[in-house]
Amino acid sequence: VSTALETARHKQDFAIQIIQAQEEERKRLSRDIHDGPAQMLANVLMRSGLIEKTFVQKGPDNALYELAQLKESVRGALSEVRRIIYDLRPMALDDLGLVPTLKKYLSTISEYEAPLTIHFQSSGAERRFDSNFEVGIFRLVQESVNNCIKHAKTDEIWVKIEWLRETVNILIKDKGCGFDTNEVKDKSFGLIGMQERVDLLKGEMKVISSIGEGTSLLFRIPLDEER
Amino acid sequence: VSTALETARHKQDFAIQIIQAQEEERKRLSRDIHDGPAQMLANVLMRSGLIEKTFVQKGPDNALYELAQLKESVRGALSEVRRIIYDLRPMALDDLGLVPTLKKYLSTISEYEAPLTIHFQSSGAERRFDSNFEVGIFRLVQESVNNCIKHAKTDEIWVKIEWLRETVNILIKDKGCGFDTNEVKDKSFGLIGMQERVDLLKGEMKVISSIGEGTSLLFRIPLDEER
Amino acid sequence: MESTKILIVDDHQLFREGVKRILDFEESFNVVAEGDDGSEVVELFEQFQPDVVLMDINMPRMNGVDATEQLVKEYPDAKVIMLSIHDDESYVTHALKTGALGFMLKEMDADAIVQAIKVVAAGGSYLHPKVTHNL
Ligand SMILES: Nc1ncnc2c1ncn2[C@@H]1O[C@H](COP(=O)(O)OP(=O)(O)OP(=O)(O)O)[C@@H](O)[C@H]1O
Ligand SMILES: Nc1ncnc2c1ncn2[C@@H]1O[C@H](COP(=O)(O)OP(=O)(O)OP(=O)(O)O)[C@@H](O)[C@H]1O
Ligand SMILES: [K+]
Ligand SMILES: [Mg+2]
Ligand SMILES: [Mg+2]
Ligand SMILES: [Mg+2]
Repeated sequence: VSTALETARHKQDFAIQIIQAQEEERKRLSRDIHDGPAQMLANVLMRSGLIEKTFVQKGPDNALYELAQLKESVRGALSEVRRIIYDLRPMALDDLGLVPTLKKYLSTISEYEAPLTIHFQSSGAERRFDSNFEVGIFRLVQESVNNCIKHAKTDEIWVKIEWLRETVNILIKDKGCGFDTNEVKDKSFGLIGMQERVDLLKGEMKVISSIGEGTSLLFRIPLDEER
Repeated sequence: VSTALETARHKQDFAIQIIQAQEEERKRLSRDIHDGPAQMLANVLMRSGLIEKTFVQKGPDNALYELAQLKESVRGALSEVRRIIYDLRPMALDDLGLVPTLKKYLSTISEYEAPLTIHFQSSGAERRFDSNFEVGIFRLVQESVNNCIKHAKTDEIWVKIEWLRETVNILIKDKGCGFDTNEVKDKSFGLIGMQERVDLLKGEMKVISSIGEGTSLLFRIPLDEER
Repeated sequence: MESTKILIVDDHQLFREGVKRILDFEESFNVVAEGDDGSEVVELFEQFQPDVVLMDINMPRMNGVDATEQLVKEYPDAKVIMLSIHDDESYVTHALKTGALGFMLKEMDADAIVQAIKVVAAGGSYLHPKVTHNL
């Protein structure tokens, strides 16, 4: 019972951590939107007032030029907004499904984190599952890949998904610096959060790592019919 | 130990619930931003295109009219963006503090939910506290008021905050339909979430309600000096 | 000159209105009907027999990808141009796989949408310049 209670305490801490993380996320997001798109729009609003003036005082050519400039900044605001939407939760996840979304996500990351290469492979018949399931898997891969990028000191990552009839197996592997899995860090809730998500999906998670030998994360998640 | 374990199990479920709630929120938000600001921005671009075409084919007067329309749509986009920022987390919370933010928040809500009236009163010397504390209190009031609106079937709510030297007392009260506090609902994590936040703030929470008698929520939160 | 009949399906009324205003400038274009969800498209197509369908992707009940799939199954000659906020190429490939002939970002220039409709009505295909770059 004592260990059960201990685990439970740990989970309680975890609940508190998520609440705080959620508030942090909201704060960051509202700042992001405030400093990005909102500022840009305020600026566009001001400039659209100027176009009228320009038209009257400097003629149509100047006004049309101003208008073209204005369009550019609205395009900028739109791509900011798109990025914010994407970071929150790629809509493609719901519209197109897990595999196309992951493919795009990983290729964007490897471009962004050049010279990083991510080898992505999905085998077996992909199907659509319920939205909680798909987002759960997406977050597992996302967090694992983030860990490789943040900690592994390497520029090659392998992501493999194997769709079987009753389970899906997922491997995220790097040949980087590795770490001592016995050493539990108090403030890092990434691995704990993954375990929590895996429990939620009634699956299993294995972390294989040792110093100098790289890291592999293995997930084995059952595919229920109800999904 | 058995009750401790039970509570702990409850909290474990709670962690899973928050993860799901967080994903729900992200999904809702990304859809909101997509359907609101992103569409409005696309619309602004289209309006700019329309100005150019109108100018070329129908002359300056028509173009100036279109320009006015453009400004309207920029204004629309901006207020959409502001609404999303505000819902995420009133920035005034960090900039101005809890009391002015709550005041504004409650008056906006009562306008929005007319004929609802919310009587807000804060007494004692208000001070500034750390951001986790302020946002915690804000969410407690927000969730309590939401519950009154959603469930109490009444259009009057009282919110009272009393700042003492070592504690702050908060009361949210309605004279609506009330509910049976012994009847625990499985899927409603509002009250449980509030309890969690209150624990986080090391305070106490009391729910007083009975059918036909209205509902009062009382919070008593210690004010540490470190805050 | 024969007129080109156009059907616009998008859940945002402002967007439909804006597109219509732009298409109004083309004498040969005729917007024959509007819908606000993918689930209506087969019925509207049946009734109005448009030459080109402008189809939004994200709509509340049935999204544009599924709606196009359904439409093309029943009317293999239907000419669909998808419209979206998303510039992610997985949407583009997906749209083309379902049988759409065009893909336009909603941030398009007024002339680009006119051009796209002309090309697609004539049996060609048209992708927004920004997404061909991504492919
Ligand atoms: N792929 C990896 N390569 C090397 N070390 C790793 C790898 N993944 C995890 N680790 C080690 O395990 C620790 C715990 O990881 P975890 O994801 O829980 O926390 P974090 O990444 O440090 O913080 P957070 O995820 O909360 O931002 C890391 O700090 C790191 O030392
Ligand atoms: N002010 C109130 N007046 C009447 N009934 C209330 C009030 N507050 C709460 N309740 C009752 O208590 C239940 C639990 O509230 P709780 O906030 O936990 O869940 P919820 O509001 O139903 O859902 P959620 O908060 O998760 O959206 C409600 O469903 C409602 O029946
Ligand atoms: K769209
Ligand atoms: Mg991590
Ligand atoms: Mg509630
Ligand atoms: Mg739409």
